[in-house]
Amino acid sequence: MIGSMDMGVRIGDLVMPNPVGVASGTFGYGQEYEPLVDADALGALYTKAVTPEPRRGNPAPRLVDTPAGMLNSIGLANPGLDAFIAEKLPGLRARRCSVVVNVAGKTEDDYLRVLERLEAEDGIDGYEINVSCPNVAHGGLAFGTDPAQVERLTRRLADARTRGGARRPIIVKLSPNVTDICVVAKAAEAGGADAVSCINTLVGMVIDVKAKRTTLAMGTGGLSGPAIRPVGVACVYKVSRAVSIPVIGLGGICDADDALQYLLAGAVAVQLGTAVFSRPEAPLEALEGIRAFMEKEGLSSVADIGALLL
Amino acid sequence: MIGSMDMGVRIGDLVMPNPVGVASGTFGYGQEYEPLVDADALGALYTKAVTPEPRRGNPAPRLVDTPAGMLNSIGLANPGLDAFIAEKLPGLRARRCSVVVNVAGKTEDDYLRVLERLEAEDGIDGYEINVSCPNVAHGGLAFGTDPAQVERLTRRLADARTRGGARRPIIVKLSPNVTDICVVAKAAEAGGADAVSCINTLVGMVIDVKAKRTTLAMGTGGLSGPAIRPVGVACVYKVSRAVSIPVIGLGGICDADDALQYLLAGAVAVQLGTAVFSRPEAPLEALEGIRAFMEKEGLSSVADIGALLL
Amino acid sequence: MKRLDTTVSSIRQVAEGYYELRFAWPAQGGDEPGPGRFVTIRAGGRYDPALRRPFAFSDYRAGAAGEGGEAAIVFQVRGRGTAHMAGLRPGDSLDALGPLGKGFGRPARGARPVLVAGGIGVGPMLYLAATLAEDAAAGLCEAPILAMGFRNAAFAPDIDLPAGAVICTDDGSSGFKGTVADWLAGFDPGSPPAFYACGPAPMMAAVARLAEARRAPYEAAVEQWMACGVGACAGCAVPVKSGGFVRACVDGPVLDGSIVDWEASR
Amino acid sequence: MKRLDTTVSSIRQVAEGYYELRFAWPAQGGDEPGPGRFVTIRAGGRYDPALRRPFAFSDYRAGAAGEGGEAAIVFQVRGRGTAHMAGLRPGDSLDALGPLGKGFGRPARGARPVLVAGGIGVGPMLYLAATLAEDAAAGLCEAPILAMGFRNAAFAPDIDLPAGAVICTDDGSSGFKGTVADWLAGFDPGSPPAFYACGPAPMMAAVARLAEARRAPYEAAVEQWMACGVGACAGCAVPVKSGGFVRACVDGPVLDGSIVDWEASR
Ligand SMILES: Cc1cc2nc3c(=O)[nH]c(=O)nc-3n(C[C@H](O)[C@H](O)[C@H](O)COP(=O)(O)OP(=O)(O)OC[C@H]3O[C@@H](n4cnc5c(N)ncnc54)[C@H](O)[C@@H]3O)c2cc1C
Ligand SMILES: Cc1cc2nc3c(=O)[nH]c(=O)nc-3n(C[C@H](O)[C@H](O)[C@H](O)COP(=O)(O)OP(=O)(O)OC[C@H]3O[C@@H](n4cnc5c(N)ncnc54)[C@H](O)[C@@H]3O)c2cc1C
Ligand SMILES: Cc1cc2nc3c(=O)[nH]c(=O)nc-3n(C[C@H](O)[C@H](O)[C@H](O)COP(=O)(O)O)c2cc1C
Ligand SMILES: Cc1cc2nc3c(=O)[nH]c(=O)nc-3n(C[C@H](O)[C@H](O)[C@H](O)COP(=O)(O)O)c2cc1C
Ligand code: FES
Ligand code: FES
Repeated sequence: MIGSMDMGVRIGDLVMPNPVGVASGTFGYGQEYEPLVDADALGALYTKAVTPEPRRGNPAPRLVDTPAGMLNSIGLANPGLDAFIAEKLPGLRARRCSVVVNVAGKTEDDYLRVLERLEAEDGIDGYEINVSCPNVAHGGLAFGTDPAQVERLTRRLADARTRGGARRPIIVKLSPNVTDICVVAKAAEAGGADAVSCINTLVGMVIDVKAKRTTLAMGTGGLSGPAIRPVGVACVYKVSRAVSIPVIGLGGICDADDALQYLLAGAVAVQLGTAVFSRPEAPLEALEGIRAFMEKEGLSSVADIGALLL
Repeated sequence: MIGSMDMGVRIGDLVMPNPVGVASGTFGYGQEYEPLVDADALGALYTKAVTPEPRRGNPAPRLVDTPAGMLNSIGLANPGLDAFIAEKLPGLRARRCSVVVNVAGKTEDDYLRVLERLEAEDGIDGYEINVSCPNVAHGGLAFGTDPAQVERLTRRLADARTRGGARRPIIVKLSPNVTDICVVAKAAEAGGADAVSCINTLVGMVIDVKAKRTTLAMGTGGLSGPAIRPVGVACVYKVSRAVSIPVIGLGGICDADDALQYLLAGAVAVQLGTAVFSRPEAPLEALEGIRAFMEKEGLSSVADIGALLL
Repeated sequence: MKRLDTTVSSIRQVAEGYYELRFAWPAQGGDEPGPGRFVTIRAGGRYDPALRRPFAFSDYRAGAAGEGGEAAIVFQVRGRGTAHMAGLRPGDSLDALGPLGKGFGRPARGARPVLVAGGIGVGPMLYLAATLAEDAAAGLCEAPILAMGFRNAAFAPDIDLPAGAVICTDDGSSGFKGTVADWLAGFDPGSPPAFYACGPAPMMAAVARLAEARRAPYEAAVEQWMACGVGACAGCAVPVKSGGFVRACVDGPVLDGSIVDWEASR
Repeated sequence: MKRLDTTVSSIRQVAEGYYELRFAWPAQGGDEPGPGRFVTIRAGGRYDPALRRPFAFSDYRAGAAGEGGEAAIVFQVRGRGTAHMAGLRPGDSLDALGPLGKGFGRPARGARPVLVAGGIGVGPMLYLAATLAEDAAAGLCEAPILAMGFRNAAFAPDIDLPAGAVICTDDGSSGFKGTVADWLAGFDPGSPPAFYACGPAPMMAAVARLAEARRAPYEAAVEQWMACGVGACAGCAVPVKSGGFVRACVDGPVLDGSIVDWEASR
């Protein structure tokens, strides 16, 4: 049974070795968690967002713990495109797992600049387009809530791919902070996205009553962790029925059971974010659990899990 | 100090005795929690939704526990307008706290019918208009996401009030499942709402991996409890800066500190829902804590708390 | 009904994954536990789980005049709430709310109470068996029969069983080999039976069919997710054959087994 | 760096709201705890809190050849994570990840280490004091001075204090009456001082001013909310005077106190 089991997941022209990835912003660029996690055994590593220029990120504090979750307002802190290529990409290139670069920017042209430049570099397997970050004033979230803009940006990015051969998939990462996430998902599909991933964080705020101010220096931040899992599962269930491109599910996944909720809801792959902070071994344990589930159910392909839902 | 402290909260023509209420759907009609909770000591009791006709509610299971929260798909189960007046209102009439009837329906006319009929009855202090329930197919949520419809419904309800003297406030209960909650809040204000309350539940889903089906018979349900508190606080912060009518805050409040987060964010009053299930004494303890905070801060009125936020 | 910060008096494992938890429970006039009634426990941390966990009383002993009594539950470790409870130790504080719900009624004079228990239904049925044994001793009914079904011997509780207790195991590792329903099929109650059951849905439905066939009364203690436990939230809906729902927490958990729509229950 | 399901060896209250927790921590070549380094602990239930809690090592004793060692932390009960930890008992399992971060450096030969601790900074500074006392005994530096500030005597830990320890209390209920900064103002280190501090922000800023005035080196162990603890999330940003941020978890927690923007820190 195991022998004939196919853990691979197809996203456009890419086949990820297995369905379990680590979410953007929670795993850095893959070296930080050494030796705690064998990143090579993952299905995919989604990098922290890359923007054209270096970003310091938002003022501190940028984190606060919430019931079964956390808020962050990192603000896309990253070394910028040049330093990413010079310092981070060499390590990523050596990875056996798929490497998906999370792309962000202030303007459409920013996104284009990052993608165009990365097309010239080896060692990258796909792009996750972050149109859903709630933590930058002029950035992601505005994009992520306007279907017309999502469609146009997606089309420009899809068309800007210049490499010959297998094309690197464009994965549009959706925000749950919208009235109807399916409308935005369809816009991404119409623009030529190879897949969508959902969900990014929910907008939230914590007030420090003693200090009488918001705990985060920025006021609001993005809510992640187990607390939001039911929201993510509902989004994946709806989106996977609204579009015909693959859906990658995330939001609050802690273990195999949580991952299987997403796969049963219609996702073809998953990502773990906040859970990695708490239990770095969670992604690979979840992968083992999915494998065991498939074996028990007699499935030969991850893609068959969704059909089991009654 | 205590002597001169004013715990009262003005909502339109109504003055609630204090800022702490129990949320619609979690406290029934006030008798169920006897003798655990002295409901007379509350600021306000928001009833379970009342619809024109009796409703059995959704198929079972209707509840499931989630990380630091729960999903419900009760589906506005209630005895209907006639039975509400005959069986529940007499007990509510005797209450010392403000009694706010949560009004729901399938059509605008349904809401009108409930309000018009209740205008003829004594013992009611206000109406909370549930345009935000995620659990009814043709009902609330469609309303709550369309600003034009919210404005029109609010205006019709505000105009339908026929009683002489102090008018019963119309409190429009907002859904967080929208791209911009402020737009809907402003629509309610434009329609003549005396206040808005936020938030209702977030749409969520849990899948029972063993059974391979959604745990709730309805598939999706409404997420409530501590898990959603940061979302509620962010909504209240934004809405209270977008409208000039009072904002009543709820979502995951468990204790005085949580309630004060909402009051500092800009709410003039709060409601506790899911927390009452876990600790029935939570609302009155929160009230005590708010009182202690005001004393420490030397405040003489609840309405002054919001101004303390730095 | 009261909410108490009470104290664990003892906890011990009684079967694979099952524990008996005893705790102080002061007697209060007219509001005592009883077989089929339940208590809800805050089991975990400050925010999670957000809902109390319901458990049927498995025992109650009133204290001497004016003194506190002691109550017990038998629980199975299923998820994070019960996992937390399994870690409780004597002296630990316990946030308990109860007694809640409607318990079992008494059989007609001369009837033979036939009690059927499986899984987490063992606690309340042991309590009921003990109570009915007293009734029988007082001549109010025939001596009760208690049939308990388990997957295998490891799940049969290490608790003093009443006279007339029968253990059935799927694999025959203890007692009768087969399901409780199998055993009941070959059992002659002698007197007109009155059925009582608590356990997994298939077992509950099987007893319903049996009771119907014998035109015997059937009191069934149902299980359903609960939020308030006091009838306020309409969450614990149990579908009934007439259409619509009853609330497990206040209309039940003990219901007339013949009105419950066992097919629609899950 | 490793994540271990280790075991609590002892826990005891050492001051009002403060506990010392000792746990097994096997020695591992080149990756040992050290003063200023920290460990993160999963403190609570399955889902809540979602983040591990960071604590500085307060002690570490290597085991005999090939044997496991023992580490300790001193923690204050602040919220639900530490409240849970206060309920741990010997033998309980403990999910710990570490050692993390950059610890304290060693003073220049002939320098007088002046250690300043307050609140939750007591643990790491006691560890540092013990280490530097050994260095002093070996002639590598002057004997360290440890000044600890508390609101009152109840907060001063009941732990063996090293020679040269000074206790300052705001109300004079123990030792010097006044803040540590007050005491330091009147203190002559004899040799060129090297400052080390861990504690509340105002204390850290006061030591920064003192070190600047005396042109002395200042190693400051900072505190900031953390998510990953390993440099991956950029969450634990500490503002520096040059603009921008450093990460408390990998660039620190021990930082050059003169570069930290204490005003912008909160
Ligand atoms: C009236 C009543 C009496 C009960 N008596 C007993 C008893 O005597 N002994 C015993 O072992 N169990 C009893 N149960 C079941 C018990 O409440 C659940 O096993 C327990 O709540 C599981 O909690 P958990 O956190 O460990 O599991 P989770 O991981 O949260 O859930 C595991 C499963 O437990 C059930 N469950 C969880 N929470 C609830 C809830 N709030 N209400 C109802 N079901 C829930 C669900 O089926 C869920 O799928 C009773 C339930 C009810 C409604
Ligand atoms: C490098 C470092 C070393 C530390 N060493 C010690 C020590 O030796 N002894 C000690 O008592 N405390 C130490 N702390 C602080 C300790 O981590 C917090 O007190 C603890 O996390 C509080 O958890 P809680 O759940 O009880 O509190 P909560 O109720 O969650 O929060 C109370 C306060 O604790 C702080 N806090 C909570 N979680 C974190 C987190 N993940 N990261 C940083 N701060 C947090 C926040 O200021 C928060 O307002 C250290 C912190 C850091 C960053
Ligand atoms: C600290 C932190 C930083 C994040 N940074 C990014 C980012 O740069 N780009 C992005 O698309 N998502 C980012 N996210 C969102 C996560 O990738 C993920 O969508 C979200 O946290 C929900 O998943 P989780 O609940 O498993 O964490 C970040 C999340 C966290 C907690
Ligand atoms: C079981 C249940 C039933 C509810 N029924 C209603 C309802 O009838 N009308 C309504 O406006 N809100 C209803 N709500 C939403 C709550 O009033 C409240 O907005 C929400 O639960 C968030 O607050 P909380 O986190 O404090 O529970 C219900 C919530 C729960 C949990
Ligand atoms: S649990 Fe709320 S009505 Fe039964
Ligand atoms: S805590 Fe993640 S970078 Fe420091």
